[in-house]
Parts: sequence; C-alpha cells; structure tokens
Amino acid sequence: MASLIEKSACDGLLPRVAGGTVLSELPAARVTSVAPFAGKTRALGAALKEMGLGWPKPGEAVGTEGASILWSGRDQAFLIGADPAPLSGLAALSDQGDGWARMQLKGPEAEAALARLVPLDLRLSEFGIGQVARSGLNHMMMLIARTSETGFDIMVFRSMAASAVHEIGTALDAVAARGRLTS
Amino acid sequence: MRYSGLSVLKEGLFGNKGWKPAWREPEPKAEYDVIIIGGGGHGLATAYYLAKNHGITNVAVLEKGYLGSGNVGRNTTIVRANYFLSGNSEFYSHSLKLWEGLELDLNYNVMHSQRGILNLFHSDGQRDAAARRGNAMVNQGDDAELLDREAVRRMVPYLDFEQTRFPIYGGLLHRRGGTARHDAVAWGFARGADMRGVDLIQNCEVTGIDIQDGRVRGVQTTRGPIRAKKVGIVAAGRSGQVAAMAGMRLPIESHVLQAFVTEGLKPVIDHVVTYGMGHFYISQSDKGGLVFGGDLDFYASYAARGNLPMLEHVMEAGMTLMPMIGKAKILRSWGGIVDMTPDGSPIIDRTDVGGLFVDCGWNYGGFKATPASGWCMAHLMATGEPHEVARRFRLDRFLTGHLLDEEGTGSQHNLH
Amino acid sequence: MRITCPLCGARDRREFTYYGASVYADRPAEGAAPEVWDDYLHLRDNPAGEITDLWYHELGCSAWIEVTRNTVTHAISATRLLADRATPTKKGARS
Amino acid sequence: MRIAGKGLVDRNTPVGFRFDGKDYTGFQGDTLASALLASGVRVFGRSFKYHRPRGVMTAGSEEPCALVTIGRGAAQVPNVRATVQEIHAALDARGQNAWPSVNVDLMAMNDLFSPFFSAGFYYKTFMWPRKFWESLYEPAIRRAAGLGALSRKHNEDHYEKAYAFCDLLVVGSGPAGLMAALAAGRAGADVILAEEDHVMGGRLLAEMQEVAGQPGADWAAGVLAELATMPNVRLMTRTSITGAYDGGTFGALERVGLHLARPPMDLPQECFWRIVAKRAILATGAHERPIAFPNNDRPGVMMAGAVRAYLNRFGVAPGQTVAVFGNNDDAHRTVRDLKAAGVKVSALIDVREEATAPDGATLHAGAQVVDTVGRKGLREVVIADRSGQITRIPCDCLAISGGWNPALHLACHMNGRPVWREEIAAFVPQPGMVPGLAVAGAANGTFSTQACLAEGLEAAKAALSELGRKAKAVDLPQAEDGAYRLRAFWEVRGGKHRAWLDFSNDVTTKDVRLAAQENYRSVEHMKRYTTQGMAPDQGKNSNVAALAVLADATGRGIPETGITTFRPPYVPISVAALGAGGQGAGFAPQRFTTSHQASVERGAPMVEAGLWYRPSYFPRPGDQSWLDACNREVGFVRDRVGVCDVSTLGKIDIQGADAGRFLDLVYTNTFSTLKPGRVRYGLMLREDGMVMDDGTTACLAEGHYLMTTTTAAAGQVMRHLDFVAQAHCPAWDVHMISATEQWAQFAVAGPLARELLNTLLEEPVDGDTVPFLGVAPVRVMGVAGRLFRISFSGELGYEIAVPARYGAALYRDLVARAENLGGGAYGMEALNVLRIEKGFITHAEIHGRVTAFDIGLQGMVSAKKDCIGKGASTRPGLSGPEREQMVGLKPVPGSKSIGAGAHLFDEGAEPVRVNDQGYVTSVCWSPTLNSHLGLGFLINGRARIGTRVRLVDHLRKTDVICEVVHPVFFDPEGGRARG
Repeated sequence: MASLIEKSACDGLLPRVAGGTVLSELPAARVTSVAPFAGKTRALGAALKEMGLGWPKPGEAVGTEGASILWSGRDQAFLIGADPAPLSGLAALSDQGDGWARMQLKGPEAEAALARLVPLDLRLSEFGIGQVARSGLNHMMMLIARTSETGFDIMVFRSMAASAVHEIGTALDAVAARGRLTS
Repeated sequence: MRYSGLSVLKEGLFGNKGWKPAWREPEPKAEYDVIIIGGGGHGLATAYYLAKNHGITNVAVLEKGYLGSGNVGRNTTIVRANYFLSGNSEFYSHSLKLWEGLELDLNYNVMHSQRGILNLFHSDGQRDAAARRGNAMVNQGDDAELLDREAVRRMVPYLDFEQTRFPIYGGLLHRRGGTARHDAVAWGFARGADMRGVDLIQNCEVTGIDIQDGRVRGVQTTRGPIRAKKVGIVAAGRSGQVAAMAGMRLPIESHVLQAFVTEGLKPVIDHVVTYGMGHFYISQSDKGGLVFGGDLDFYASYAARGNLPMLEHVMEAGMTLMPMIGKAKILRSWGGIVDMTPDGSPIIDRTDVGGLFVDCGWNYGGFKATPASGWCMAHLMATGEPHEVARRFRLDRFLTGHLLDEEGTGSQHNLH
Repeated sequence: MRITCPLCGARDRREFTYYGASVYADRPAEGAAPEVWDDYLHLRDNPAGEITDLWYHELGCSAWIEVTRNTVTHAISATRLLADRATPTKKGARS
Repeated sequence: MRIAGKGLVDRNTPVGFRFDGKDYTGFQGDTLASALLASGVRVFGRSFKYHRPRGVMTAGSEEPCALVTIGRGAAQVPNVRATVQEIHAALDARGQNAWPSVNVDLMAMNDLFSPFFSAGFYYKTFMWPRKFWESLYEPAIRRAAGLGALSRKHNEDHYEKAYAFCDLLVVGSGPAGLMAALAAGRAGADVILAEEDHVMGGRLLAEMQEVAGQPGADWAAGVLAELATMPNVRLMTRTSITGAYDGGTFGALERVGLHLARPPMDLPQECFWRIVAKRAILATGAHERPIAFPNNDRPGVMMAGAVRAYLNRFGVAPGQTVAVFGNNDDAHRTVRDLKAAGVKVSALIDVREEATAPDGATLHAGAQVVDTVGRKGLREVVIADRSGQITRIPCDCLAISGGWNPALHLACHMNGRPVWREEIAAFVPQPGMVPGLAVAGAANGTFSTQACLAEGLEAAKAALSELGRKAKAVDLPQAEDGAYRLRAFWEVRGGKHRAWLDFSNDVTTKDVRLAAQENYRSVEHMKRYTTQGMAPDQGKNSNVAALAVLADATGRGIPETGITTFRPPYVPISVAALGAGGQGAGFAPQRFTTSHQASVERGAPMVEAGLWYRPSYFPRPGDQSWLDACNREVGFVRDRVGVCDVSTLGKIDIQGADAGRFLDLVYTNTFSTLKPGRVRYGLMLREDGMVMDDGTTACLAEGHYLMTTTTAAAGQVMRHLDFVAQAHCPAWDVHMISATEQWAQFAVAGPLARELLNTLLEEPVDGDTVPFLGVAPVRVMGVAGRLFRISFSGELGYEIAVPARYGAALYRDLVARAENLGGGAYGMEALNVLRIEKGFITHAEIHGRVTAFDIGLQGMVSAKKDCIGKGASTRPGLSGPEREQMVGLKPVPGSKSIGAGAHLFDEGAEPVRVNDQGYVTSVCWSPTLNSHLGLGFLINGRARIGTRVRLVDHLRKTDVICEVVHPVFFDPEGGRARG
C-alpha cells in the first residue's frame, strides 16, 4: 500500500533571509501538550525529572539535550522532542506536533523585526534566554521562546504559516532597509 | 428671532450686531411640572416635544456641564433607519421622518444630509442577512436596495475590489440615510425648547432624587433643591449613577466608544460607507474631515477617552477597504460614554417610582434616535402611556425575555 | 492600557478579551428565581469608580482574570486569576 | 534671504527641490519653509474659509498656515507642514486650497462676502427649500471647504508599526530634555529620547544663548555625542510623541523615509510606535502665541520665535526689514538677534508702556499694531501709540510675540486639567496628570534656559529614584537665567478689520464675540460654534487667546472660562501609519487547510469562511454555471461518494476525571453517559438561553473527549469553555486544548463511502466496527488516524482524521479514489444543499436570537441536570406560539427561485411590517428533490406545517407562495445515514 507523504507546515515558504537574519523552519519534532491531572502535579514533576526535565514555571522552559518542556499557558506546557509515554495517567496529553508552524528567527535584526509584530518587551534584560511567552504575532496567537541573544523560536497555528512568514518577512525587510540608511 | 437667509444678509450688512442669544440663562425655579435630568440631545428633544406636542412648558432641563456636552457632540453623526426587528424598525423609521422635517420645524439648520448609507457585505451569509434587513426596512416603509459588486463599484470606485482581505460581494444601500451636524441638533432643540418657555439650566448637577411614598417629589442639585411632579432621567452613560439616586439598578454597562477625524480634505467620500468584516464606518464632513467610527474599546469606562488598539483596528480596516485614504491624517480622536444594554436596544419606560421615567440604553445608536427619543419620552411623560413606536422599549423585557437583539450577541453588554 | 496577568506579567490590552463586571462569575444556582437570573445577566452597578471585571488572556495563557480597576481613571489596582477565588457562591439557591 | 555665515544648515550641500512648478535650491538641513523663505517666497497657501493668502507663521509642527501638498499620483500627500518637511532632490511641493494657484485664487472672492460668513451662519440659513440642501448648498460648501486633496489612488507606499519599551521616555530634546536624558543615560537606565525635529536640540538650535560657555547648539551636540555612545539610550529623531495612553503607553509617529529623495527599497515612509515607558519626562517646550490685531494674517506676519529660528538655525532672514510687536521680553531678544545678524529692524512695538529700548532699535512703548498692508505679502504696519497717534512703519516681516504657552498637551491626554498661572498668563500642567509622567522646562512654564536645564536634571533624578536607580553626578551647566516678563495682551481692540485668532480655520475675534453674544458662552460651545481650534493645528496657536477673548466678552476670568479638552494625537498621523499592515490581505491572518492547493489546482473558487478559505465548488468543462457543479457534487454524495475537507471545524480535546460532568454543564444534553468509542450530537447554549453552537463530541476513552464546534464559533466556544471551567468549577479536573490544527479531517460521504475507505484503511471497517455515531482509531496507509461515523449530509458518512502533515496527501488520494467510484470532491455550495435538504442548521439559523425551542430541539435540554443557559431559557418570552419557529419552505411548483432574507406573510396579506410572520434563513435548489427549498423562521411555525405562506423579497422582486413543511425535506427517517 502506498504511504502518505508528509508535508511540513512551512513547506515551500522558508527559509527567508534579510540582512544578516534568517527565518527558517525548525526540524519536525514530537510536541505534546501536558496538563497535570488534579492531584498529580507532584508525580508529574517527578516523572519529568526522570526525563531530565521538570515542570516549568510560567514563562520558562526546561531543557535538556534534545528535549524540552515549555510553559505554554495556564496549567499547561508543551513537551517537545520527547516521548510523553512516561507522563501517561499523570497529565492530560494531547498531540500538538502537527498543529503548529515552528520557526526559528535568528540574527542581528531578529529582535527589531519582532518588535514590529509582537506586543512583548523583548529586550534581553526582560526576556532572557530560556524564557517563553504566549502572546500575539500581530493578530495571530503565538508561543515564543528566546534561545540565544539573537535567536527566537516561534510557534503559530499551522494554518497561519503563510501569513506569519509574510509578516515576519515584511518586518525583516523593513528593518534591513533601515540598516541601509546612511543618515 | 427667526433665522433665514434674509436675516443672515441683513445682520451681515449691519455688523452682525443684532443676533440675539440662542437661549436664555435662567435661574432655576423652586418647582417645575417636569424636570429632565440631562441636557444632551435626548433631554433637550424631550423638553422640546413636551412643550410643542403636549403644551407642557413649565419644564426644566438640568445639565451638569454645558448643553450638548454628552454623546450628541461626540458621535459620528450618522442618521439612518435600517433596523430589522419589529420594535426597532418603527421607532427609527419615525425618527428618520422627524429628521426630514427637523430644520424647518426647529428653524435651525442641522445640516441633515441624506447622502446615502452603504453597508458592505463580504460573503453569501452576509448578503442574506443584508437582504433580511433590507426587506424589513421596505416592509416598514423605508428604503433599501441590494447592490451587487458591480453596482457598488460604480458607486464607490475607490474601494479596493482586488486585493482586500475580504472581497466585496455587494452592499445594502439606504439612500435616505446620511449624516447631520451633531452640535447643531443639540443647539436647535435647545433653542426651540427655550423659545417655548423651557428653562435650560447649565452647570447644575443633580445630586439626589427626592422620593416620598413611592412618588418622585423633586431633585437635589448643586444649585439647590428643585421640586417637580415628574422627573425624567435622560442621562445616557451616566444613567446608572442617576438611577442609583432613586435606588434603582439598570441593565446598563457604560463603555467608551471612540471616533476619529482627519484634517480637512477636498470632497472624496460622498456617502456613509461601512465595512462588514471589521467595525469601520466612514463619512466626510462638510468641513472636509473624514469621520471614522469603530467598535467600543470594550471595557467599562467613564473616561471619555480611548486607547490605541481600537484606533489601530479601525485604521487597518480602512486600509484594507479603501487604501486611498492612507495619506489622510488623523487629527483628533475622542470618546463618548455609551450606555450599553444586554440586547443593544434602548429603554423608554416608567419606573417603579411614581412620576419617575427613564430614557436610556442607546448603545451606539443614540444620535439618530434623538428626535424620536424626545418625541416618545415626551409622550410617555405627558400621557403616562408609551408611544406606539416605542412600546417595546420596556425596562422589564430582560426579565421576561422579550428581547430586541439586532446583533444577536446576547446578554453581554459590550457586544452590541 | 496594560494589564498584569498573574501568570504572564504586564501585557498590552490587545492580548485580552473583556467580558464585563465580575458578578458574572457568580452563577445562580439551578432553579433560581427569574429575578435572580435577570439580576445576574443584566443588572449592573456600573460604577464610576472602582470595579472588578473579567478579562480573558486570549492572546496569551488562556486565563480568565479578575481585574480591580477604576472606570474613571483606568488605573488598575489588582489582578488575580478567576480560578483562584474562594469557592464560587451560588446566589439565589433554593433550599 | 540667506545671511552669510549664519545658521546650522550645511552650506556645502545644496539641495534642489520644486515648489509650485518652479525649481529652487536650499541646503541640507533646510525645511521647505526655510528654503522657500530664503528664496523670497511669501505665499504658501490659502486660508480655509476666506481663501486669504497665507505665508509661514511658525518654525514647527504647530504651523497653521504653510500647509502644502507634496508628491504626485498615489504618492500625493496633502496638508504637509512646510515647516517640518525637509527638502530633498525629489521633493515636489505645491500650495493648496486654491484655484488655479496660491497666487491667483478665484475662491478668494469668499473674502468679499465675509460679513455674511460669520460664525455659525450656516446654521441660520440654507434650510429652504428642503431638497436644495443635498443638491445645491451642501455640495457648494463641501467644495469650498477642505484643504488639500487626496489622490483617490490606492496607497502604494510602505508603512509600519512597532513596539518599544524603556525605563524612561524623554519627550523633547531641548535643554530640559537633554539634561534629563543625559542624567538618566549615565545612570544606566534604558532611555528613549524622542524629538520631532530632524535635529536634536530644540530651542537651543534657534537661540543665541550660551550653555556652559559655548553656543547652545554646540553644547547640545556635545551631549548628543555622549548619548550616542550609550547602548542604553535610543535617540529617535523625526519622532513626535502623539498621545499618552493608559499604563505608560505612548503613541509616536516616526517619519522614516519622508526626507529621502531615494529611500532604500522596503523602507517605510512612517512608523507608528507604541512606546511603553515606566517613567516619562515631558520636555516639549512651549508654543509662542500670536496677538490678534486687524489683518494680522498677512504673509510676512510671523511668530518672533520663528523669526529667530529661521535666522539663527537656518541663516535666513524672513524679511529685508523686520518690525517686532510684542508684550514680553522675547520680542526684545528678537530685535537683538536680528540686529546682530545685520537685518534691518524698523521698529519694536511693545504694548508695555514701561518697556525700555534695546540697543539701537526704535521702540514704540505702549503702542499697538492696528492694521497691516500688503495682500500677498506684508509691506507696512500701521501702529497707534497711547494717544491714538497713527504711524505707518515699513516692513516686509512682522515678528509677533504674545508670550508662550507650555506645550503641555500630552500631560492632558488622560483628562487631567491644567491650571492657570497668572504671572506667565498661561496654563501649566499639574503634577500627576498622567501617572508616571513629569513635566520639565518650558512645557512646565519654566522659561529661562538655566531653569530648564535644572528642571530636566531634577525630573530625571526623581524618575531614577522611582525606578530604583542611583543618579550619577551630572554637572548643571551655566546658562542664561533671565526673568520672563510679560503683560497679558491678547487682542488689539477696535478697528473695522478682522483680527485672526485661528489662522487655520479663519476664526476672528468677531466670531468669538458673536458666539458670546448668542450665548454660546461655554468654551466648548464657542469652539464648536466658531470652529476655533478644530483645524489642523488643533488650536495650538489660538486656544488660549480665543478663550481670553471669550472670557473678556462674557465678563469672566480665564480660569473660570476653562479650556477645551486636549485630545490625541498631538500631531496628525496618517491613516496608513496607524493602519500599517492592514492593506490588502494583511487585515487578518489567512488560514489555509492542507487541501488548499489541491482545491486551487482543480479550479475551485476559494471563499472566506471566517479566517479560513474553503472551496466553493469544483468546476468542470462544460458547466454553464456554478449550479451545474453544485448539482453534480450533491449527486456524488447522494448517489456515489463525495469528499470534503472539514478541518476548519473547531476541535477541542477535553480530558480529566470531571470532563464528562463538565460537558454536562456546557451542553444541554448529557455526555457523562457517553461510552468510549461513541459520538453524540450536542447543543450548547449561551447563559442567556440562546443557542451558541452545536456539534458532535466523541468519547475517545474514559475521561477523554473530542468536541467539535462549527468553524465560525470555534474561538467563542473555547473562550466560553475556559470561562465555565475557571469561573464555575475551578476545582474540577478538566483540561482543554484546541486540536483543530493538529488534525486534517475529511468527510467521506455517500453510499460508497465505506467502500472507498476500505480501499485505504489497513483494517477494513463495517457497520459493526464503526457503527453510526461511533469513533475508532484506524491506520490509514501507515498513519495513525481516527475515523468518525458522522454525517452532515444525511448519507452514509465518515470523517477521517490524520495528523495535519499528511492532510495534503490524504486529500488527493481520497478525491482520486472517489472519482474512480464515480464521485469526487464537493465544495461549500454542495455541502450547503445537502444540509438544507436534511434540515441541519448552521449559523444562518442559530444566529444568536434563537432558542432550543425555536429550532425544535427543546427536547434536547435535559430536565435531569443543570446546564449553561437553562435558567434563562425559561423566560416566558423565549418559548411559545409567539416565537418564530424553524420550518421548511417549499415554493409551490413552478415558482422561481427564492432568496434568503425574504420575509413571510399570510397568504393575501400586505407585505408590510405589521403583517410580518417570519423570514427565510437558507435556500437552495435541491437537485435531489427537484425543487427550491428554504429554511426559515415562522411565527408559531410548527403548528402551521401543511399551510401556505406568502414569501416576499422586495429587494430581489420575488413574491411566491410556499408550503410550510417539516424542516427535514429528505429522508426524514434518517435511514440512509444509519445505513
């Protein structure tokens, strides 16, 4: 029997480069939403510890080699790059890996470009490496994580990938154009 | 004194020295037959029609600020009769007819301009809803036409028919709809009421309502107590506070509604145009400014000023619908305090207190309702019976479920 | 306007969706009298001054938040998660 | 006239530009105004009402007169302040509000009729005959009004919006602002220093005073050089702070590319910023105010401070012979600067009798200007001394100073009221008007340079301490510290000629007095009656003087007369900047299904469904219209098999021990009894008893459900569920997350649906493995998916869901298999027909005003339990025979098509409101039943099934008789779906 061909959310849209900054699609990874069942918070924390992780505080990510868990909302986190099976029975688990377009924006213009679209204080002093936020990418729901001084991981709904790429790309171009101003 | 082209010529020749005050500045009397709390458009219209239609002239309008300092001077000046629920249709239809005779009636040019209102639609479903509305308007005896995309293009070719996010399928055209000069409406009613003997008392804030044995006896004000046989609360966004003086809670939440105007421009938009996919409406004033309205800021407020998100939303809608306005510059933004009800329709009714009446809950729609609101409130206060075009604007309809929810958004006050 | 989400911190108003006065969180008990439902759904103190009202962090963490706010100045004095209230009261419960 | 060696413009870089079709040359650093003044141009435009020639009055964004149009075609921008616009090689500017030109304007005849155009004259006439208003009077008024014109072409330029955050926002870069920024910057605070001019320095650039022993401009340059080295300081030139909003949010307009002849590609013209600042210092300086005297609007009459700005900053003498008229010492400073630069000063007219003459100038102490001469440019002024003695003074420029008004606008944007300070005859801000904002320098009514520097420093120290930062030592430089002496003086009384207050809107002292005479005595009434303060400068030049005249006319003091409200924006902002990103498709995100490309390739018109796009129908060669395709696709489903992408429906994954109980609360019917592997249709009410949404919910496992919502209501339902969970049952174990995007889901419907599916499922299904209203995990071509046995068409139907990455492939595969079986893809049109034939509702029916009773589903409201909306739905007005109830409508045979939105009447009744019996919500042509069908709402409709009604659509000229039928037109027993 023939098999179904996979298509990533940003298929054909990325990468996009402006100035020294690149918007690219993150490699496919397993993403599972995790919401602790009542009374299971402690056990869930222990199970995550076994995996080298831990339950993230609001606005934080807990990462290890290859896997991470990102706070993603009220009583909810996204486990990325790990098998959620050990958490079974401890938390509501729901596949989310196909539901999001996951992108990386990296380069000197990244923060300035996002400042065109995101109503968050993205200054390094306020939104440091390893921090996570739910917010809007213009009118789109977004999860954003800072991965380095000049790097961000961005997740938007899969169906909005084209709009997100267009908007970030436009912002990048405008920031790059300012960089070409001499005075 | 009577206003006319001739009087303008004559006064012009003699240095405009002869113009008389548009209204007197009386001291409050100790007692009136009727007190109207609120010197905005509706309060002034109520007083005017009490005097004109019912011969009740021993009336005071008490205004805490200046006449017309509420929403009548802070709106987007649109006048229309395009409601579709029975209960609203006949009321706004009546109001539009009054508008059409208002200038000659008041001897004051309120610049009522029937330039046509075009409500655009952007899907088959919206077309169906527009058709239902338009048919209701015709059923009521008002005018409506359903335009297809090409007819809209002929009428307003400056819209973006090619690139816009939500394509234009057509529009519902209400030719008798239009605009009026908002301040002039307040001033015209004020002058008309004053000429008929009504006392317009400015800078007079009501601080209490006197009730004895279940009947209203008068009011306390910053200028002393005033007795009255009947009192009407016509206080728009402040209705809740005034009603509280009579121990009442109203089905009203007060919200801020912003509007915006650009610098003066040569004529470019000849109608009122509304967008169906974002709250955006626009017209051009006779002075040349593009006047925009949008949705509420959505949070309860008495601040009469807004915040940026709604301003930006309105301008984004403008840019997708008619990108030719991009180079116009927003000159001023302002906010009005609107009295939102849980079904988006108003209240003109008696209260449980004898002699105390309320006229409130005008949501977005207060300006165009001004003449009919005054007409019907005056009728109710004079006769004790609701006017036939306002009989469904009852205070108890939320309890009984006889709702008038044009938007279909339910009991959440800010969604209407 | 900025609202401090108890989970996310200070955020722009555009991330939130408003409902109205927080009395709406106190749902009447089953079988409450019509007047109780009318009061709950429709009647409002509508104060010109301090109010507690309901905001949903829609472009954020999905928390419903109770905000103590002044309707005249827009100053916000406190916020808390709606879910953190004491057990909701049931108004108009018939014994 | 340019003065050699004077000014800060770059004399080595000439810049050519065009004005009114002529080529001119200025220098790098010039504004359009300075460059044209240097070239001797005097008339820049025409006034609003009387079309009087107007020149330049100021040197800033508050300019009321020199408004020009720049650019051509789609790039045309009206009402540009010549005093702000920088010149560049591509600048093509022209005067406006004039025909044929600003020099020869035929509309100037308005001026002759000015006695009849008094304030509010239009309220008193044009009333009769009624119909002449729209046809005659109004068009004439509209044509005469307005200033510049829009191009009527779609915008082609790029604009943007952005957010910025800082500890301290300093607004204005004059002495106070620079000191504040320096102190805060050295202390390490994140500072944004915003300046609306294209060079920082504020008045220091325009005055000759020294700071710290060097020219003010040099001191400013030194401070700026230091600030530029600080990574924590962001310098924003060409940026006007436009508004103060709640929570420390400020709006700001940055002119990014408007000064460039050849801007880089993708560069925005403007950027609208939202700046969030923990603290702010307003150091916006002050606006000099004119004096009202007869014919004070001639080109050549200019603010004294502006004269000094053109002289000292731009090296331009605005006239050959300048006279100065004022009530304060700044007038004297102007004389000194002019004389020092070698410009002839013909007279200093000071209304103060006690004034003393500066060196070498002819002083007329206690005199007043009573008239001016020179229509298109001032030639002389007429003055009267104390005794009334008339003297004519030649001059082509009159510098006037009526004192200064603090530019306190932003401090007042949050409803704070300024207070009157008698000794400077001006309003000043009060502390705390905007939380977190302090005012320093001239904006605070502090006018000496020394005191401005000191206030800026103090304000920064206070802000730093509130921010918890320690200020580093900053030396306060020495500067001019003269007293600011003036005598309040607003208007020259008497005289026959008009004396302007509001130059933009042509409002004179007579207009204000007329308003008072007619009892428009409130300052708001006066403003609205005369239009004073409503022009592009928003009264920056006229408000205080106008209310002084009003106070005088009404016998009140200025403070008790009050002031109108300051509203944002401080300077006008283009719609394109505020609406940046909205043009075209940018207004809202676009949502694409995984099958989008395949549908497009099949030629399907894609229509908006909320933010989504869905295929309308799939045309084939030979189709006469969309209807042919629609009928064919309905046939696929009824006779063979059809495939449709239903991924846009909302899917919410609900888990937890209390999930079933929770569903019982939000649905009218019971879900806690639903067994794993089963699906149930649910009806959801709003708390007010109206139907919110409907859909199916599947029980995937014990305590694990998947709820389906309609496409339209997905967001609303999610918000609602979160509310119910957090408000009403926060202790329950229930967890929700949207799974809409995770799954690509396709309806496979029709008699051959199972046959099709069994060609690709690894384990074939039959009626037992997945019974009607069942759900099961399946593997499809190696991929784990879910199979639901649900039907929105009334046929044997399944919905198959796979992770979205496989959606594109699965859709193509399903459609190909369906075509092999004689079916194919179907679109929204066919979907709609199929559901109408079955009487299934959509939001056309559940439009927010209908109850469960109205749609005949009152039986679904469980009597055994509470649910959201149950309490309120028992209100008497929400059920009973007076309600409009859903029915089917079938036109009598041979009728033409019907349209949704038509209304219903009794047969034979007049189609007027009082006879209205209901309306039609959905219609279609049913190829299955060979009839037009409609769903609608009819008063007491269920009792009227079997009767006939009249359907009238006035708008589309339809008037047909319909039979009222049960809303399920086709297969009422439902046997086909159960298959």
